[in-house]
Amino acid sequence: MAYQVNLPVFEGPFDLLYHLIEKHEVDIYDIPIAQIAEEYLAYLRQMDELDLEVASSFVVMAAQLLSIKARMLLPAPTMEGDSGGEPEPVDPRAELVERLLEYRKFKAVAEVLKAQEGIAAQVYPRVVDPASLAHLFREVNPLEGVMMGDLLAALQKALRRQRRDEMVADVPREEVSVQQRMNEVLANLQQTPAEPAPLERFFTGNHYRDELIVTFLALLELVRLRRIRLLQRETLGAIYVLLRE
Amino acid sequence: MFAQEMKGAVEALLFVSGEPLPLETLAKITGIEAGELAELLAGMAEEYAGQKRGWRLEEVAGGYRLVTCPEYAPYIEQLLQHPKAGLSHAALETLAIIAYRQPVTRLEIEQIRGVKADHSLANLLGKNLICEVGRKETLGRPILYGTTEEFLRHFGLRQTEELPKLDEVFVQEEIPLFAEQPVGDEKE
Amino acid sequence: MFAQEMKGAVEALLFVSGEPLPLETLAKITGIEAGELAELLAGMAEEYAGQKRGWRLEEVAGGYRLVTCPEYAPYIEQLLQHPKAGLSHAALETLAIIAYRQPVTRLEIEQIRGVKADHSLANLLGKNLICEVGRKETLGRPILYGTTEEFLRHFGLRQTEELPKLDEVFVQEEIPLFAEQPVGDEKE
Repeated sequence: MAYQVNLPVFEGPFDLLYHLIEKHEVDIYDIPIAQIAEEYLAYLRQMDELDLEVASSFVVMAAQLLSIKARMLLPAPTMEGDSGGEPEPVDPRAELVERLLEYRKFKAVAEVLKAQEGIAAQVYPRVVDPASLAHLFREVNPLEGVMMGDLLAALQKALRRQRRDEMVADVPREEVSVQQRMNEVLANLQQTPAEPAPLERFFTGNHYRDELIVTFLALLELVRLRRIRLLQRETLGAIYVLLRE
Repeated sequence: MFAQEMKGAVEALLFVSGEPLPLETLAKITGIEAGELAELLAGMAEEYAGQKRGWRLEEVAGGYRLVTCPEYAPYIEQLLQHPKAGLSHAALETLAIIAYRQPVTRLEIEQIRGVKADHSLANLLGKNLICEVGRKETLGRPILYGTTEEFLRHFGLRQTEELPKLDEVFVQEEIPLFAEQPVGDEKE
Repeated sequence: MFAQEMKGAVEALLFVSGEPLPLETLAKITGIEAGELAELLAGMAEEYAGQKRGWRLEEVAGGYRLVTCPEYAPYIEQLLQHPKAGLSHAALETLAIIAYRQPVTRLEIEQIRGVKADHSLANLLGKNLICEVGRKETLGRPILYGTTEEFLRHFGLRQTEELPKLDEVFVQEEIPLFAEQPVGDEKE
């Protein structure tokens, strides 16, 4: 086999089939299967450098083409038509054609997207670092609005909770699933969608280690699913949770 | 309300936000009624265009944002020195299927494209152009994918509905895939 | 060179750049001679001011940059949701425990609160409401925390001893969370 350079790259078997159909300007509804299958196989033999995953899909299509070719050599089976109706012969190529047409739509849309991408790439938004705007803001007092009573109430609550945890020995823990917790976090964030919520908000009220773990896992999962974002403006600064759109 | 000051405030808000700002957000912060605000924004867009400013106001992905005018892209590329990379053809095909068929599973994408889509999907997820939108309630509960706001931004679209209808693409775009055939084959 | 186009290019460059742009950089990219460019920039600065735009052009160390006008800071603050002044409930609890039990270690705080306190501590340290006051001479020599001057100042106290006594407070407060329990449980 001759070493061939500049072998066109095809995105998949449909892409290659199209190329062949286009090249020979044949009617998609009347594909000369024998000819196209042969060319398809010829191409396949040249592409021994492809990675296995992509190559295998090409091979599957080759088998399909050969199968269609074989069926076309046989007398056409007929579909059971309505009583009295003319039975219609089933074209072995029908399913392939349908899939090719379907694929062609998306191939065309991909071209539209590509053009659109080119246009959109010509405009640049500003890349804004929120930290660079910090100087605009008022100096904040972290204790603003906090009265001595609030401080004491907080302490009282913590002490009482400690007391309660010690006293009550056998309360069955509420089992919260990660999914459930994810929903709670999202619901909480959706109340004020544009507002970053302090991370600790989601951990308050988590008295048990496994509850904390579930919350943490839920947050990680939401980050992975790109539903939320975590922000930290400075080292050791507060971490905020923000809903992604 | 002083029109000039309000315009300044809206401009300042658009200026500091890299992301498109929804009308509601702008309305909430400035206290301007949404209809009036939309008019103000339309006026601003016209003003920028008329004054041939370096930026323009565009409506994209459900919001408004300021972006540089396309004619200055060559200058900006020199400054930023990393021209935006386009998506691969495989990624574009996968994205096209997701955009039109969302929510859609990997298997459904692969059936249309005829090849594995793992790589494209990972690529698109990494670029935040698609996201997991749920699970299909069938065997194996496969992940369902959909497009993101970033997808809209990447392609400069206001909403996915702005994309041409699937069956209209050939007619509108004149992509000569089957130039020898009459247009009629799209009727099916 | 067409003045209007060049102004647009300069505007676009200033718009996308997060950092001040040196005159030389702008000159190099646009091909405008430095003296001419400086004039153009001065003209632009005046124009923005005259039109009461949302931003202004300023010359800072290292070059030119566009920044929002200070009068719009309150709007921007709302947009970017500057972290609210208030502490989270967890942080407040931690602060309260430190105030009354100082010097106290992280472990001791966690034993009272029943949950990890790392985050609250980092938060409070960052806000300068608590500080490290030493090490406890036990295994691992854990850090001891105490409240800062800033904490005292906020509550108008001269020293931590001026904090109201715990027992007095609970009588006053009458928050009947666990009314069946004797108040005595706070004495520990």
